[in-house]
Amino acid sequence: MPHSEQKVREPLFHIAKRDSIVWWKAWLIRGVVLLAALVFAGLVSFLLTKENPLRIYMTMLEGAFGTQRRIWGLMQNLAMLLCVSVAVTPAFKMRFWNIGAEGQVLIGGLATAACMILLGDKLPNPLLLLVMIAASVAAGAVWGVIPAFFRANWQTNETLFTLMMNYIAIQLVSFFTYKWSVPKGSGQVGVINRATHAGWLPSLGGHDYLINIIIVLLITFAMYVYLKYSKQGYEIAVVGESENTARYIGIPVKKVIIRTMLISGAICGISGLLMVAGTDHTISRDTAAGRGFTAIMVSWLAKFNSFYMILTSFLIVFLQKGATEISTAFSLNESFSDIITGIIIFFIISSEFFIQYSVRFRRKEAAAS
Amino acid sequence: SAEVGVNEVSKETVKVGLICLHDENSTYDLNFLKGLEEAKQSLGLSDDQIIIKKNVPETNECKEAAADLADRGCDIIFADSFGHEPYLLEAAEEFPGVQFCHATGTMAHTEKRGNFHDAFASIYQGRYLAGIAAGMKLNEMIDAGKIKPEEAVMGYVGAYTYAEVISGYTSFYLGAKSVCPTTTMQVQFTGSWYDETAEKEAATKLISAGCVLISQHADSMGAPTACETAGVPNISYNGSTQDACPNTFIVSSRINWTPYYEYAINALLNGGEIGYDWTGDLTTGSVLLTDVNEQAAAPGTADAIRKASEDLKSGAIHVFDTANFTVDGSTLTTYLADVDTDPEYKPDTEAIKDGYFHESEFRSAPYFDLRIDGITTLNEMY
Amino acid sequence: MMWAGFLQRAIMQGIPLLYGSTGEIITEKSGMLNLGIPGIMYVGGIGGVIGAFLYEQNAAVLNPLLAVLIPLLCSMTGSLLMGLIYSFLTVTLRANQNVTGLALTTFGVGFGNFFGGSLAKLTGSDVPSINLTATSAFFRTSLPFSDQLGWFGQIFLSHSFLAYAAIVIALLCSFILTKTRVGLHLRAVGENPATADAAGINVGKYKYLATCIGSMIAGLGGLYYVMDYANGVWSNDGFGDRGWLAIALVIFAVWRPNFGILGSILFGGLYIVHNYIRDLDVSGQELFKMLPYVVTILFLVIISIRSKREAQPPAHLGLPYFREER
Amino acid sequence: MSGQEKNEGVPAIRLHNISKRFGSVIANDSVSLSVRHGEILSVLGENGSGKTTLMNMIAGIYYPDSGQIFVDGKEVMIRSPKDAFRYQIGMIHQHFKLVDVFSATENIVLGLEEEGRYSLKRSAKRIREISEQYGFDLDPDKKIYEMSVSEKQTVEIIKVLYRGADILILDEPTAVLTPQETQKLFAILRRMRDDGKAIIIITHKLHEVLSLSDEVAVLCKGKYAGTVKTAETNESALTEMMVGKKVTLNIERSEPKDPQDRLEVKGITCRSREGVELLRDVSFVARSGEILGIAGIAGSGQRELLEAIAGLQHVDGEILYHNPKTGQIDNLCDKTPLQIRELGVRLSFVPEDRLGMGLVGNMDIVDNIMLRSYKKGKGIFLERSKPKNLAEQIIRDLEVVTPSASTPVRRLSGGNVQKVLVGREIAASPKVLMAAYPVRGLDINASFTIYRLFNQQKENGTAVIFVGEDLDVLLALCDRIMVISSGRIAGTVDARTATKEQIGLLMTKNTTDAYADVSQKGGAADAAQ
Ligand SMILES: Nc1ncnc2c1ncn2[C@@H]1O[C@H](COP(=O)(O)OP(=O)(O)OP(=O)(O)O)[C@@H](O)[C@H]1O
Ligand SMILES: Nc1ncnc2c1ncn2[C@@H]1O[C@H](COP(=O)(O)OP(=O)(O)OP(=O)(O)O)[C@@H](O)[C@H]1O
Ligand SMILES: [Mg+2]
Ligand SMILES: [Mg+2]
Repeated sequence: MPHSEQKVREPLFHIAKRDSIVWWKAWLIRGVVLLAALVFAGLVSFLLTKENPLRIYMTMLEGAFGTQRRIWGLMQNLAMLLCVSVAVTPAFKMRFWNIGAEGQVLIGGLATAACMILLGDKLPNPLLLLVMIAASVAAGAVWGVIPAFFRANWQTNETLFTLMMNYIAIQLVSFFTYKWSVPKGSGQVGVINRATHAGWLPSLGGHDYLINIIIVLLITFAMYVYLKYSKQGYEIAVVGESENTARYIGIPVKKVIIRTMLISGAICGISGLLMVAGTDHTISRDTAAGRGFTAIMVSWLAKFNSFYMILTSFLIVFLQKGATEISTAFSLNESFSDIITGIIIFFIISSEFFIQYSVRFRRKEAAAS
Repeated sequence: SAEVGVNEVSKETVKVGLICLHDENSTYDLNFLKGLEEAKQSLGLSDDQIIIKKNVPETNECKEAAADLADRGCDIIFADSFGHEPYLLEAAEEFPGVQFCHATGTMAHTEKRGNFHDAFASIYQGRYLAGIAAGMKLNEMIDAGKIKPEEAVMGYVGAYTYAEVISGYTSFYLGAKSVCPTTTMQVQFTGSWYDETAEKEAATKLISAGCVLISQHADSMGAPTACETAGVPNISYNGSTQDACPNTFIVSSRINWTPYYEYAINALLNGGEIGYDWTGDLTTGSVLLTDVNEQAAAPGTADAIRKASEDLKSGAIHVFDTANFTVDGSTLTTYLADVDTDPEYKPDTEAIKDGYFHESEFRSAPYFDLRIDGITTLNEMY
Repeated sequence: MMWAGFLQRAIMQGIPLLYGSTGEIITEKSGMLNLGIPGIMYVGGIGGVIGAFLYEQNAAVLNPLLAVLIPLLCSMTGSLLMGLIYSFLTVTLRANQNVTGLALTTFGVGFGNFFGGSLAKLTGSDVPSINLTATSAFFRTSLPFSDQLGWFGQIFLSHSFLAYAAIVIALLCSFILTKTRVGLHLRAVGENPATADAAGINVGKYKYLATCIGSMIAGLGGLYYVMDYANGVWSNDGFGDRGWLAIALVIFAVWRPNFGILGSILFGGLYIVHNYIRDLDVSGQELFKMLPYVVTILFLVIISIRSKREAQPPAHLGLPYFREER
Repeated sequence: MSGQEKNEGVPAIRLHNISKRFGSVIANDSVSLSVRHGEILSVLGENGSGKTTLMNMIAGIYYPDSGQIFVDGKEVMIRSPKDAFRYQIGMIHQHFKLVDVFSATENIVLGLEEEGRYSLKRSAKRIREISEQYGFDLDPDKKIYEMSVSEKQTVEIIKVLYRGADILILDEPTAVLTPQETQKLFAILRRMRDDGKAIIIITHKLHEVLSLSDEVAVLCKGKYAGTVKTAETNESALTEMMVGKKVTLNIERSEPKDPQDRLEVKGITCRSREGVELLRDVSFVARSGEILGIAGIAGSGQRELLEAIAGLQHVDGEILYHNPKTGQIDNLCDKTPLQIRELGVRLSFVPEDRLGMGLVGNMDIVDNIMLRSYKKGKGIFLERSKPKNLAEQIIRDLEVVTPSASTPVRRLSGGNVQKVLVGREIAASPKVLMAAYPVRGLDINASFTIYRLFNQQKENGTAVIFVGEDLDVLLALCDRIMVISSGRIAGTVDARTATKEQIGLLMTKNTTDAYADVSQKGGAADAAQ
């Protein structure tokens, strides 16, 4: 064959989709990537702090597990993040990109706080608790249903709608924290019903957070079953995959969208309840603490599987707790933890690529001519 | 309210904890961090005797942080934010053997818990002195014919509408008025201790509404930089902003927390009691003014401040002298202030005696919340 | 002249939003929903700060050209790197765009605050901020006569070159999108990448370029904020939530950078209007701060109900593309 | 390359031992074939035999795992469509590759890097010239979403011509065209061949293969089965090559047994959102034990009609279902699919759009089978064992080619996808079975499987409504044929006596005024999906 003046080279590598991969290989890949992430994050930490990376990781472990109290604290934080993550999951499964969990949680918390403040001395405690639950569920649900309603009827882009709803919730909470502030004008609500504990979730067996943790575990389990084994869960999957097919088969699409966001929002509302009545006993615009956004990553990283979410939210909470400890121990700027969290998430996100695709490198020069 | 195990702590073993709302990037918290660093050096403590938790929000996290510090063996724990108080109280209940010292709070003198203490400084004195610098600047402008006497309007950017801020801007105004009698003031609240945009926009708006000098009680650089842009003199807070605002910065007041750290830690080490409520002032060195920026200030400002400062210390003058202000046109002879915190804000203590309002005497945190004549608040309706 | 002052402030508030939204529009036109914009704008800001800081520290006398160029280049490099991270993850590794964007925002805001805090520590100043007043002065040079022409000068001439650049860039982007071959290809990639691919357009390249250029434009918003709006004073978290507002503005501008110009002024105005309302108490102020978001939602609802094709998001927005997927 | 001298002996394109796998599926296994300038090559093969994959590798969409491609005798490396354009290869894909919100011109110049300033006006002018030269009728400024299917295809063809492609590949271009449109297309293709272009066309319609091409290459289960000269072959020989065994290709039609009125449509009218009439006063009866064919130009209202019956379209009028069990008559008009099912109406529907409507591409076969029946059973939980058995039964009975029952349907080839869909719809033992273009894109073997299934249903007493495009098939399979034109019934004929010409005449009966309008709106609805 004559030499062509400009020989076209075969590309260096070529990407192809994998058929499927055995589960242990997938986890092996994830493990390796996570390890790489830790090494890389350690390297970055070293460059920025000149501390021994191993010491940094030891400090993180210490910060997360050092004492029984810290373990409880970790579990509490994990439970809260998990709760929000589970809450956003049915919507995601339906391909409804609800990034408004932050607002739904806040508004649930606001409703809870409102009950505690306004009814704290008017209702007996059990009744008050019931009213609080109803109010937080309703508030979260309403916040979820509004964008769902428009999406169901007019295909209004829900990503942007729910994002905006967050800020509306934040400003509403701000508004009410001024109205209720103690002392007046301070913009802070302070501890609600500090003397009477009216509306506080009870502590079980002397552990303040146990009840939160139990409730969240129940919700997680229920969500797993709901999505995997219930008819409604199946409907959610069908609507998520193809609204046309759903309509064709007789699934009331609008109803499913609205119902699912109602559930999603309601659980977010419950998260708000747990944060306000079970943990903080106050409300502020920071009550949700960014969990609404973090939960999206948690849920997605877990591939919308509620049980995997325990793992992924653990990872995130561990990173946050650990990084806080680093900044205390090495007197570092706290934002450092965001950098590390970001880096590790980047790595984990990319691990999915290696699970779903295989990269083939250029074959040896074929025995062409 | 168990007894404190005072005897076990010694200078070598004492452990000090500090809980900060933010970190060194907030002026407010930086003040506490710097104060503790100085106290550490003056007391001769080592680094590992101090544990600092930063970015602790005013939620249950605060109690967790306090408990974690106690777990780690802290004997005395400071917290720097008003909203930390209820959570710190809970921690005090759980750890009777640990001393909890809370800055800016109001509950210690009514809770009367042996290991829970409040502290504040009479920063209103500092603001009064800064106000004198402002008044002199106004006089300079009037004399130079830049403004008419009745145009000596000052603007003030306040964070919140409660006593700490009201006390602060009123004393600032009174300081200015003591040298420039025609001055008036407009106050715009932002609703946040730290919101650069809100503070900047508030200051800019005040300037465009005719204010010729600006001061602020909020923590960001929003107001000072707005002044620098517009070329309007600024009285700052928390520290010198001369670097960023060389042409407009005049002077700044701030609280120095070192004396309180020293007082409380020494009391613990020497087996003494820590008072429920401690108020620092000019004499304890808790209220400071930065150097005057001669480039922007009126001539003689530093001297005038020094003189007034001596008078305040000696009691020759009082900031809230009822002779110097009126409320709704009349001079006050009596005022019941809300000193003991209660949900209804019931006034409970007569604050006017001997012809002046006794600020920060019945408790450390300010309780002067009178709206005096000459000051207009723009975004608060009564 | 209160209203002239208000308008001038509205424009100043609007410029960072305009940069952010122009950058995001370019990005979204290629089908990439980059929710990392808020983080990128932080990095753009801190990049400029780092550049200016190093230059101010090391130069005896500031050369006006360098004092502007160095921060500008550093800012653009920073946001370019952020754009590269995002496009590498989403285009090359086909990661979910929403998740990547959110993580990028976490990372970027953390990065900005971390370096902001560290530099502030280095300066050892009384208040924790980095003062680049000298550099800022070069950035803020406004047009001649702006202070002699009354309200006209105040509203239209009192701005700095970065403000006018924002408008020029927005107009240029509009032109490119609608009137050039590159724009046609870019829009095709966002509407239907498989089609674009089959037509011989390098989809990956366009996505990379759009994301990276978009990021650099958005990053300039951060730079404008520190150097112009904040007088060269970096304070942590000072930029606030403007990044999200910029994303909202994209919708409001129905994916047209030239509409974004007026939209940004409107949003800028809504952002600060509560200051200018008489007798508003502090809590009412909080309700007013909702306005930009409420307006965006209303607008979103209106365009979706009218369902005009030209006002819809790019059809393939937020979806991954893999040629061999079917 | 037009300036370059063409070497007569050297094929325009030659594939040598091309292989391509997708995961565990071997789509192409050492395929070699070639086509010369001035020649039309048909590529024939069963569904899933790898035709599209092979062509996609020439067009740069896929990249081969191994093998070589030669253009004009030189080995080339086609890594992307761009490379393909460089070698003047143009492909018209099975699924149109057009940007909906762009105009025809914008779509046509997309990806081109022409000399000089970017000017849509100038390009539109050239498009008009090309249209004139080949006899197309196209408004360059029209948006794709406003176009009918054939208009879209015209855009695709002009796109290739505009680029001056020398080698043209068409993947099932006639699947969505009317016979008239097909004839027009073929005329154009012949003209292009005479211009010296090399053309490869994929089609499942053997008569088209025979009438158009010079040579036929056959793929069988991913392997190359050989090339024959068209002049030297016939339908049954080709089928045998393709399937690998002898198959009988005639449809047995039985007499309807005891036909009873099952579905009675009375005067239904349907309007689009813009208010255009898509169906006007349509009335007919479908009887049990009978296949009612519906013929008509694509977009004449067939889809709306079936969807109205299935409860997916709002219409005015009456749709009466005669329930054989209860003897009751229910009006289905404006009921949702769910309400229809709750009335006890056993209605099955094979929609035109398989993966977009009938099935969920990302779900596996079992979950897709479950779509019809997931509501069955008490309680809130799903019952998965029955659908699983059913899925396995369908795979077995209909010879669905799939790795397993848990393979996502999206991975199956078009024919196999259709088998899953039809299998599911029939498994519901319907009283009324409606099917829109059920064999579109299916190979001949699979098509006959489907016909046989419909005949079985008919014999079981089901009322079958069959919307088809191939008049020969309609005439052979149906009992009666109703012709729809511009949303109106143009007439109903007895399939045993009617002729193609008769039906063809009816099909264009009302087109003078309303046709353009209807097809346009139908196109718009398509695009909106
Ligand atoms: N993405 C994919 N993953 C796995 N297998 C695939 C994929 N796409 C196609 N196949 C398999 O390749 C074979 C051919 O599929 P393809 O759709 O190309 O066939 P086709 O000849 O175009 O058939 P049809 O005429 O039905 O469209 C099928 O068996 C199908 O299952
Ligand atoms: N993108 C893809 N990913 C995975 N598998 C694929 C892909 N494309 C095709 N296949 C598989 O490759 C095989 C060949 O598919 P191809 O589409 O080439 O068939 P075909 O001959 O065109 O069929 P049809 O007549 O149905 O169009 C099928 O098994 C198909 O499922
Ligand atoms: Mg095919
Ligand atoms: Mg096919």
